[in-house]
Amino acid sequence: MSAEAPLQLESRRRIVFGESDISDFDDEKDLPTEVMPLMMGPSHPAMHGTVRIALEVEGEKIKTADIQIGYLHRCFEKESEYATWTQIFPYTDRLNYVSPMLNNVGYAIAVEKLLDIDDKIPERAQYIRVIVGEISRITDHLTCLAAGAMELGAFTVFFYLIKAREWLWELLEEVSGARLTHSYVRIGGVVADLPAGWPAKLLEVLAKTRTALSDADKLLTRNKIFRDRMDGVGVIAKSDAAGWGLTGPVARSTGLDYDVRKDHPYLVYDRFDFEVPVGSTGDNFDRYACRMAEIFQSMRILEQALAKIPAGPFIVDDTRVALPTKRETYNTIEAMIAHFKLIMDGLHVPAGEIYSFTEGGNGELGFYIVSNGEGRPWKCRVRPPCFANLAILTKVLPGLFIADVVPTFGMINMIGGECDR
Amino acid sequence: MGSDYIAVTLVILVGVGVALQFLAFAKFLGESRPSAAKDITYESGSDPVGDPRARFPVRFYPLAILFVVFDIEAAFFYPWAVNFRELSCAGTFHAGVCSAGVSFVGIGAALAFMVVLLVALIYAWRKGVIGWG
Amino acid sequence: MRGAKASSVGASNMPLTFYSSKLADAVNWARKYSLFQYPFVTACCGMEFMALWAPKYDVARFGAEFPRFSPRQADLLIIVGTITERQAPILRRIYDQMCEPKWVIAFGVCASTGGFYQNYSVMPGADQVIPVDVYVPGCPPRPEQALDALILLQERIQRGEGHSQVVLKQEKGFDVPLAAIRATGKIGV
Amino acid sequence: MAKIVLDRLSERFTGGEILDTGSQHGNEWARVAPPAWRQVAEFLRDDPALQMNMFVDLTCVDRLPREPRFDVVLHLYSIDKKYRVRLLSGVPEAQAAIATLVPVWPGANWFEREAFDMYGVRFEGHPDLRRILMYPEFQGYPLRKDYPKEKRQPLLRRLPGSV
Repeated sequence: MSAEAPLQLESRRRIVFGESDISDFDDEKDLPTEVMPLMMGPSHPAMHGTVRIALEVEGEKIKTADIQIGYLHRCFEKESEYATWTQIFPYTDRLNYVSPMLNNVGYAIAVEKLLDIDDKIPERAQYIRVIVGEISRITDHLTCLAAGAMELGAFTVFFYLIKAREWLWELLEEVSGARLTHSYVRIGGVVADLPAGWPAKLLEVLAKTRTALSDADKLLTRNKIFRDRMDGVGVIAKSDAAGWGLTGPVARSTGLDYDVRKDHPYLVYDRFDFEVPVGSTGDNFDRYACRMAEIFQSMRILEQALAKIPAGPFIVDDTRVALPTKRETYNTIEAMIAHFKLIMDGLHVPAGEIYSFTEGGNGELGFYIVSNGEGRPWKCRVRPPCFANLAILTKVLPGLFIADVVPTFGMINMIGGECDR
Repeated sequence: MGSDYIAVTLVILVGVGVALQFLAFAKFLGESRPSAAKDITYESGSDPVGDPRARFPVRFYPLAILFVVFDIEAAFFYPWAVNFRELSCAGTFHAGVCSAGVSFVGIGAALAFMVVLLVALIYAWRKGVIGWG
Repeated sequence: MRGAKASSVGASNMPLTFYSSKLADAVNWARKYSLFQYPFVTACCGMEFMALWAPKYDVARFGAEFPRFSPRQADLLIIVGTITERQAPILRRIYDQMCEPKWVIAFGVCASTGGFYQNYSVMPGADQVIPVDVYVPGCPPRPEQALDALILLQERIQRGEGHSQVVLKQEKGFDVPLAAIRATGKIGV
Repeated sequence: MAKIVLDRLSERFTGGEILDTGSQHGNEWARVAPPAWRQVAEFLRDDPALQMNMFVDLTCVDRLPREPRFDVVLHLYSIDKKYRVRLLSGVPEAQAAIATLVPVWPGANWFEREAFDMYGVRFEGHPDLRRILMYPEFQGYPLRKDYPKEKRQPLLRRLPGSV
C-alpha cells in the first residue's frame, strides 16, 4: 500500500459518511463518468426527418453537438442551371415549403431587377404579391408553432393551428390552384388576378384565425410546463446574432432589430404601418413570442393591403417578359408572335449579377443570380436564412439537457428544403 | 368468507387468461422472421455508436431510489384511507356508526408515517440530490 | 362473401383450406383496421401529411392515425417526401427493423420516382432500396389521395397481396402462419 | 447601397489589393486579390465608418472558360449603417484555396464548408473543413460546371425484385 493509498481511503470515507455535498461526487477525481455518444438521427420525430445531431452526452447534459445536415439536398442550384427562368418557379416553391409564396416573390424580384423592369411592375401586382406573401408568412409561423408545441406534447394547440392553416391554404388554393406548391408568381407580376369575392373571404378567415390563435395562446403562453421548457433555454446573445448571420425571428428574438421589410422596403411595404416585434433575452420563449406577434402584424398588413389595393393589370404588359392575354393572342398577330417567341425561346435576361434579398419566413432570403444573357441562369444561388440560424446551434446546444434539444431545434424552424437546398 | 376468495381467484384467472391470449395470438397468428438487420439497436436510423453500458453520473441512482421510496409511501395510504373511519373511532365501529368519541389514532398514524419520510425528503433536497444541479 | 381463396395447402383436406382461409380473412381484417404507421417524413409532403392528421381530413376515421416513431411498433411505413442518396441507408435500416407483416406507402412523386429532381443527390424512387406496396402520385398529393391510398392498401391487405404477405406465402407455403395447424396438421389442437 | 464603402476601400488599400470596383443593379462590388482576402474582410468589419458586422452569404461561382476559374463571393451588411457590399476573389482551379473568414465572422463556418463541398475550394485555417451537404463517400464536386447533373453515386441499391 503506497503512501497515498490512505488518502484514497480517506476521500472514500468522506463520501460514505456523507460529510460532503453530493455535487462533489461529480468531479472527475471521485466518480469519473464516461461521455456517451448518442445519434439523434435523421429519422426522429423532432428532427423534421432531415437532420442528424451527433450528441456527446454526460448523463443528461450535452457536452458537444455536431449537427449534420444535407439529408434533403435536392440540388436547387444544379436544377436551376438546367431550367429556363420561368421553369425555376416550381423549384422555388419547394425551398421553404412552409411559406412557398415568399420564395416565389423573392426570386421574381431578383430577376426583375436583372431585367431592370422592377419599377414597371403594375401597382395591383405588387399589392397581390404582398397579400399572398403575408398569408404565406402566417402559414409559416402557424406550422412552426404547431410543430413546436406538438413536440412538447401540446397536441390540442397543434390541431387548433393546423386547422387555422387549413383555412389559409384554401384561400391560397383559390388564388393559385394549389394548396402548397403554388407557383403563382411570374416575372413581371402574377399569373392570375384575385378571384371575385376573395377579399371578403380573406377577412372572414382572418377573424377565424384570430380566435384559433387566441385559443392556442391561452393554452400555451402562461402554461407553467410550457414556460419551464422554453424560458431561459437555448439563449442566443445579441452580440452573436450578427456575426453568425442570424436573421428573421431568431435574430429579432435576441434584440437585433433587423427586418428587410422595414430596413430596405421593397414592393409596397412602405405604405403600411406595422411594427417589428423584437425580443430581449433570445431564448426559446422569445422566439415563440416573436413569431406569435408577427402573425398579428401580418394580419394588420393584410387588412391595410386589402383596403388600399388598386384596380388595374396584374402583370406587366411587356411581351418580351410576360405572355399576352388569351384574347389578344388569338386575335392579333403581334400577340401571337410574342406568345410563340416567349414560349419557344423563353425569357432572355441581359448578362449581369445581382444579389436581391427579401424577408422570407425565417429571415433574409437572398437570391444571388449570375446571368450571361442566355435563356438559363449561369448560377442561381439561394441564401437560406435557416442555414445560418441552424449553424449557431453548435454553440447553443452544449450545456443543455437532451430534452432541451427538441424545443430549441423546433423554434429555430429549420426547413429541410431551404437549409439543404 | 369463501365466496370472496372465489371472486378474487376468478379475477386473477381472467386477467392472466386475457394476457396469455394476446401472447398466443402474437405467437400463432403473427409472422416472425428474425434477421440480423432486425436485431441492430434502433438509433433513429443511424448506426448505433458507443456502448450503452458506459459509466454515467451517480445522480441517477439516488434520484431513482427516492422515487421508489415515495411511490411506495403513496401505496401505503390506500389501506389507511379505506380504514380511516374505523381507526378514528375510540370505541367499536359498526355499520358506519362509531360508539365512542373520536380518537387521534386514525390521523396520527398517517402523520407519523409522513413526517418520517418528510424529514428524509428535506435532507435529500438540501443535499442537492433532487434536480440536476 | 368472396369465394374462399384456395390457399396453397393441398385441396384434399377441404376443411383445412376452408378454415384457414376464413381465419386468414379474419386476421387480415384485423390487420387492415389497426395499421400503426411510422411516418418517415422528410420534405414538403410532410406539410400535407400534417393536414392529414388535422381535423379536416382526419385519418383517424380509418384507424391509422396513431403514429409510432419506433419501427418496432409500426407495421406501415409511410415514406413522405424526397429520399436522397444519403437517406437511402437510413430508410433501408428502418424498413429492416420493422416487424412483419409490414407494408410501405410511397407518398408523393418524389418518394415514388424522384419527381422533377432528377440529379446526383436524389434517389429516383424509394423502391430502389425497399419494396413499396402503394405509390401515391402528386406533388404534394392532396389529403384525399392519401386517404384513397390507405383504402387501396387496406384492400390489398385483405386480399393478402401485401409484399411481405406474398413473400411469406412463398417462403412458408400459406398466408397466415397457423403455427399450431402447420405443426400438427390437425384443426383444434 | 452606398458608394462610401468602395471609396473607403480604395483609400485604405492602395497596394493593389483591390483590383476592381463597380456598382450594378444597386449592388456595390469589389474584386479583391486572394492574398488580401482576410485583411480586407477584417478592415470592413472593424472600420468605424463601415462596421460591416453582419455576415450575409459566402458562395462560389464557377466561370469555367475564364481563368482564374472560381470566384469566391462574399456578401456583407452593416446593420447600423445599412451598407451592403459584395467581395469577389478569383481563385484558379489548380490550387483552389483562399484564407478562411471564420475568425472574422463565426457564421462563415458552414458557408465555407458548403462552398468546399460543392466546388472544392479549400479554406485555409478552417476549423472543420468537411462536406456538409453531400455524404462523405461522395467523390468529386457536384456544382462544378463539368460535373454532369445526373451522375449518381449511390450508397445503397437493392436487386430488382429482391426484398
